Amino acid sequence: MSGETVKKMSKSLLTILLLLSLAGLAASQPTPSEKGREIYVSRCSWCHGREGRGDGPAAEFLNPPPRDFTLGVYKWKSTPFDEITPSEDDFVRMIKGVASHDGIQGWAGMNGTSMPGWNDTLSDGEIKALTGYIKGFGQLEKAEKPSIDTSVVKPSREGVERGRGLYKDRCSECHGEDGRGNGRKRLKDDWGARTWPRDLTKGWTFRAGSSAKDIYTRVTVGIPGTQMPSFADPKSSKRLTDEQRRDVADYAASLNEAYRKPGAGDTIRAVRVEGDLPQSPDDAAWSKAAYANFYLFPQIIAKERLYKPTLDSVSVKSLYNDSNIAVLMEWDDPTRSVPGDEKAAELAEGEVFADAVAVQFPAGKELPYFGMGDERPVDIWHWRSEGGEGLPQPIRLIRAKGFKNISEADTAPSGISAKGVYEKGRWRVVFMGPLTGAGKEAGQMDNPIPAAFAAWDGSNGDRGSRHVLTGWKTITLERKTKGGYFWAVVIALFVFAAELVWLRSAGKSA
Amino acid sequence: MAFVKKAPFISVLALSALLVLISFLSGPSKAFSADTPSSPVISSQTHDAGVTAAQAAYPPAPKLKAEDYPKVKGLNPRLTVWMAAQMHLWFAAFVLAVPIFVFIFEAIGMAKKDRRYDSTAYEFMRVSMVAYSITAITGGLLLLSLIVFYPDLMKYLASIFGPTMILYALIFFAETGVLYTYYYGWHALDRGARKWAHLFLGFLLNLSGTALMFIANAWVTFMMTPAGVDIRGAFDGNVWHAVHNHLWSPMNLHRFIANIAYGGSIVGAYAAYKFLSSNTDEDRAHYDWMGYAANFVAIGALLPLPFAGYWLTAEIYAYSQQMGINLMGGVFAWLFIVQAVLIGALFLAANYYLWCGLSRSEGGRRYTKYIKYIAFALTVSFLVWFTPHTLVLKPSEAQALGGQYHPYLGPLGLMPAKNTAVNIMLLFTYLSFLLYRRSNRIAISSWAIYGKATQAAIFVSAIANIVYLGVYYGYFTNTVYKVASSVPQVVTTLFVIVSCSLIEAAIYRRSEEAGPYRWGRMPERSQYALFLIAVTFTWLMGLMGFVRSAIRQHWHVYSVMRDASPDAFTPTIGYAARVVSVGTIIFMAIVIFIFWVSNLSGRRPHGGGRAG
Amino acid sequence: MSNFLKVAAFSLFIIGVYTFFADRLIPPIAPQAPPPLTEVAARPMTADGLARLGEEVFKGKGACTLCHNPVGGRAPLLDGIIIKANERIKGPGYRGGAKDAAEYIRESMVNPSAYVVPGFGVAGTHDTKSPMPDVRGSEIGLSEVEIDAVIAYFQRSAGVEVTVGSPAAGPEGK
Amino acid sequence: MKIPKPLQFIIVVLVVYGLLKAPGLLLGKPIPQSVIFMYMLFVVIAVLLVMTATDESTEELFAPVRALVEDPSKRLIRNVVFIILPLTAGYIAYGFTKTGGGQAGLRSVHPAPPLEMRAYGKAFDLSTLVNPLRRLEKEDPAEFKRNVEEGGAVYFRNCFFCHGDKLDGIGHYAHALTPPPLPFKGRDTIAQLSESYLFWRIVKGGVGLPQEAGPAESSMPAWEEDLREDEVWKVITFLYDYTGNRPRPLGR
Repeated sequence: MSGETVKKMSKSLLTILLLLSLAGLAASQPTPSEKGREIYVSRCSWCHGREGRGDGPAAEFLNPPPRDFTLGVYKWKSTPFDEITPSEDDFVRMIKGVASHDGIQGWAGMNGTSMPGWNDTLSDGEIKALTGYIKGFGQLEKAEKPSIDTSVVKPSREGVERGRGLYKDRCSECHGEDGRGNGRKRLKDDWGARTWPRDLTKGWTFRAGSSAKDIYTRVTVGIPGTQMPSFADPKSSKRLTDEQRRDVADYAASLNEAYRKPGAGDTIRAVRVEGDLPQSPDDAAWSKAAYANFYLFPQIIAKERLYKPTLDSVSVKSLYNDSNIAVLMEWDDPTRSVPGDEKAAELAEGEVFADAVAVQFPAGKELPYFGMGDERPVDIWHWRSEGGEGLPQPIRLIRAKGFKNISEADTAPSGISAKGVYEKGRWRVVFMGPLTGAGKEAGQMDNPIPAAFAAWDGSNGDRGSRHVLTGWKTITLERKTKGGYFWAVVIALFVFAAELVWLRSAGKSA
Repeated sequence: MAFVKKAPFISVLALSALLVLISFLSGPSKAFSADTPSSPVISSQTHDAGVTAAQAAYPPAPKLKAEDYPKVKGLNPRLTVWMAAQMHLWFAAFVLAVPIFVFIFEAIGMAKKDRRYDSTAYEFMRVSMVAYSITAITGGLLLLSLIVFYPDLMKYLASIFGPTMILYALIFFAETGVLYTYYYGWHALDRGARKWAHLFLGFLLNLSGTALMFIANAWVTFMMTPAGVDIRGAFDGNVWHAVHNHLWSPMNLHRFIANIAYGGSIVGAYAAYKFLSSNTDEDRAHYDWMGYAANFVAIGALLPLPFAGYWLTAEIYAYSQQMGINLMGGVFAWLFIVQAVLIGALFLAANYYLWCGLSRSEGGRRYTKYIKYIAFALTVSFLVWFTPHTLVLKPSEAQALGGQYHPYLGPLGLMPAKNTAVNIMLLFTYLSFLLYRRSNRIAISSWAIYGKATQAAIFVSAIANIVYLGVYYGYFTNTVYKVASSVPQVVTTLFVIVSCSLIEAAIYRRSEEAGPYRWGRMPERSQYALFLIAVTFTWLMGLMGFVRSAIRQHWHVYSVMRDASPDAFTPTIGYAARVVSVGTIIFMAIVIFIFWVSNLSGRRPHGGGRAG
Repeated sequence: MSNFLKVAAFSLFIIGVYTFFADRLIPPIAPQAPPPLTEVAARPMTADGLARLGEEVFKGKGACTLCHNPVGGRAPLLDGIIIKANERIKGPGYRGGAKDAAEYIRESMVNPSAYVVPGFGVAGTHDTKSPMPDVRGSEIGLSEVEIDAVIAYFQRSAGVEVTVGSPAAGPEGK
Repeated sequence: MKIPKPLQFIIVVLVVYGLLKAPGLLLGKPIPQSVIFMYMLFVVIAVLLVMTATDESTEELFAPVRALVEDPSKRLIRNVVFIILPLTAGYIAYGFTKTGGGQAGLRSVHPAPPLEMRAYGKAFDLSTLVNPLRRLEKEDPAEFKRNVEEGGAVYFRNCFFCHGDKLDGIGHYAHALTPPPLPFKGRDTIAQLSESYLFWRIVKGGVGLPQEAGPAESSMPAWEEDLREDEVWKVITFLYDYTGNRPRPLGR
């Protein structure tokens, strides 16, 4: 054998060995579907269930419910209405979470749902494997049709104007006249769960983005499995042309009231007014104060808990004068709940209770527990809507030492009052009462004033401890400007006098 | 003037009379004869194997109700007793400490034949004479307030400690006699063998003073760690058992050392004030030297204090886990952050005083450039030392951190970091002192350079070792809380101090003067460091007195006699701080008064003061 | 005088800083209020009631489970104590004065050092001194009734007759 | 070139301040304002002490201040400074009175646990309490795994609304809560705690916190009302298992 041949043989032997060892390595590595299953079981199954039926341990407490993968129907996709499978990018976007659009503060997942963004936990490879595994539940293949093209969407003022009429015609039945989700219809999805039309003024709550492009996608694709149709479907009587869909998306995007989006702050600045405080939410005096917006969370601390809230935020303003404080609370509620009212019963989940709202103050110097106090009592100003139009609306003063120890006081001597107005899916309620607080000794309501808020949506079965609330926030009384200048002048003069003394002593020693 | 001379005598009489009165009034058999039948639970015991004949003679501690506490309109019982006790303790600490170093100074003066020491000693003594009478007055006030507001407690304590109270009164008389002879005989017993007799009187004075403190300590420590009584508080008849309780010895030691440090700081403040108001160079030199010496005593006594404190704490733990945890980990954990700040301030002030002292000698200029490095090390250590374990966060900060642990500050809050910091602070304070000692001399030994290199090597390796121990044991061993590093760290520090001092002595055995210490050439601002030390010491004593007393919680005598008064609750640290501050201000005002009065009673005889 | 004022202002400033620090810069912690004075339990009418009270005392007021638990190893376990007690008082190492299990338990509660289970004594005392406090002491403060109740609880758990107390004698104490 | 003392002073103080602020600005892990305040106070004092240790440097440090009032040629600057100073003081005072302070409450997030806790009709000594399921980890891994899974179910039916799907403290209601729910993920969270500490926090909830930790604001329920003892232990086991953390061993 020549040296050449030996070299060749050993080379090929080496190659074979290398290949063999690689194959061995590959065999010990989990296959993509095994890897996907592993991730699915440890991360996803808690909500979506071991078998992908959307029946994990957490499922019964969630609204919207976790997706049932076995049907292969996905709500948030970008492929056309006649293509059931979402694109690969859609899956990545659903799993990773969408950080690019305006969303709930600090939440990287799907807004308004409990689906978090897995961006920081799963690698792209893992997400790919997981996607494959999840698609397997519904026997989905790769999407045949490409995602719709959104590059044609160019928001313009004219588009908004053109979209206005189309919106009224096509959308307002469900989404309400002003887009606050106060439709005239009761909606359900294909799995039988109650669905509420999106409140279009709260762009940050949109599941898959609130830009005109996102809305255009939604209008074009629809939301499969729900009563939100595709307006591109030629068979539909509501069909819109591509241009019309762009216009209506422009209009819907313009409804967003970004100034109502809750941020990280927890202070309400109460503005001082001379003379009487406004009794009505429509009073022009309210324009002096700025909104402070807070997220509301459902009461899941103690029984009876509320797991499926319909209210998610409240906007608050406050004014005060020498003796009284007025607090304006505004929140969107898709239904005006009047017990016994037929229309309300039609829209409600179960029995209709009255919508209600409350503001809570500590009744002493020390801060009590925010959930209706502890051994240190709280005073709750509670307003309920059941009076109906034109009738005096009931206001209650509740003194609570914990939720089991509640007494109700007469409101007349306490001097508190409230007035509420419901209009196009939005409640506006003005509370007014003495600055010293009801039933308190004078001066106990120090600056800043801790306050907590709660609201009930009667059509959602909210009643008693089933409601949404905030923790302690603070109302800061903006001081009279006169007083502010007084101390500023005193201190400035004091410093100036010190300077003069210094100057004199320096002159002596020099 | 007559008042100044008679006041001690009058107050001593009053105090002794009170003591004797209550110890007789509350003889065991008499005082409780009426109470005995009213404790049915105890008397119905039939199964108790431990009941002895002695116990039958002594009734258990009374079980009190809120109604058993007399009320005096306009006076808060606890606050009144607290204030009186605090005042008494401050003055007592002062008058116990001053004779100790008066004695030491007199002895040094005799040995060195340096009249400067003797005249300083005499001046201290004069200050302490007026303080002595105030001590007796505040003692009387304390006793009175206790009898008025807590009669049952006092009866109970007297039933056990009656004999020691009589002894206390007797020694008190004896001490007063010795004090008068010692002070007024100073100039008469000034020469030769007479001076020895005078020195012996000084010894007797200290002996009786310390004995008094030990006796009073027994009463206090009994309330914390009762001994010689059974679980119901019935006395076993042996006074020694009650006196020699768990905390007695460590408390004696701790208070003894602390008194010296405290006395030093007060005299330092006195000297500082006199320095500031001196008109002549001679006076200035004298008081500068006095301030330096007093500060030296104060800081010297401060250094071993933590070890005495450790012993005290260990005994508290040994007696009751609950009390120990309460002290270190519970409500009072934050109090030790305050303590850390105060002790840090003491260290900074002491160092600053030494740095300023470099300007006394021309040779000191060589070392001023090192000040910033020492200060840097001290400050970093100090910041580590008071980094709280439990961080106080604003909501937005908590949101940003997203967790309860701070990634960078968390490790600094643990014990190993603090131990490391303290040892480094000690080492650098020692370094400041070393530099100061060197400032007026130049070593001329041929091997001095090697000696200094050795010192530097010891220093650097010691710091490396301390940091390594702290970091390794603190963060790389499994048990986060383990304080295994503290002992080798302290040993390292002590080794550095001892070895470097020895080398230093050897190096400077042959040296020439770089420039003499010019006493009095000290900037005025340095004197404020002495004031800060005195004020801080006073405040710190008040605060630590509060915590010592407060860990008993709702007990008069821990686990034996319950405090059923409305004041049984433990106040907050903030409240205690305010009380201590008011007390400090009152105390300072009285001290100023004392200095003023003692100045009236005679000008300082000029015995020395020349630089030497 | 100006020196005096300067020094006084300086001292007051220092005190002020310390006060501000202690009062404002550290969190205001209100220490726990003293526990309420406990009333002496009334003697239950029946043996069952006594045993129930005993269980409450054992797990609650008596704080027995702080040490008598399976994890700390600080004190012997008390399951089957009636049987163990009967063996111990007949054992050669027993120095106490109890004649039966009930007396043994009482002795262990009021005079724990009378007999120390080997291995559970205070370190260095060769099992002659028990770390357990007398349960009548103020820290725990059990009354006679409560001690009886604990014994009754053990007896009831072991299924033997409750021999302590005289339930028929009616309520005792205040 | 030698930097003048007053400038040195300002530079040193600013540099230290910058260093203390850096973790917050650059890494998003701020050093708490309360700590910075204390640190800066002592740093300023220490720098002052160093710079006044000798007469020369004291002189140099205060020279500009002295010159300002004594040097006639600096009259213009002096007048400007003397006008600006009172105005600044006045402005700060105005700012304080305008908002009325409004300082958010300080809160310590890692309070010391009590010695003993009463729940489920029993007393628990927190210094000796161990997770009864922990021994199964070695003795019966399959049984342990089953318990962990049950703990997971407890978590996802009760806790995850606030503490999050990923155990990162970001549940879908977390954004509405102040203080925010605590995370379990990461090496600096529950790995620093013993299981008895978690048991205390879960069983007693927000209202069981000591005063310094703000029990009035925490929305953590006291779970002794709704969860059984074994469920609490199971969920604790799950928390460690899911995050890959180990509990800190007991002991001081």
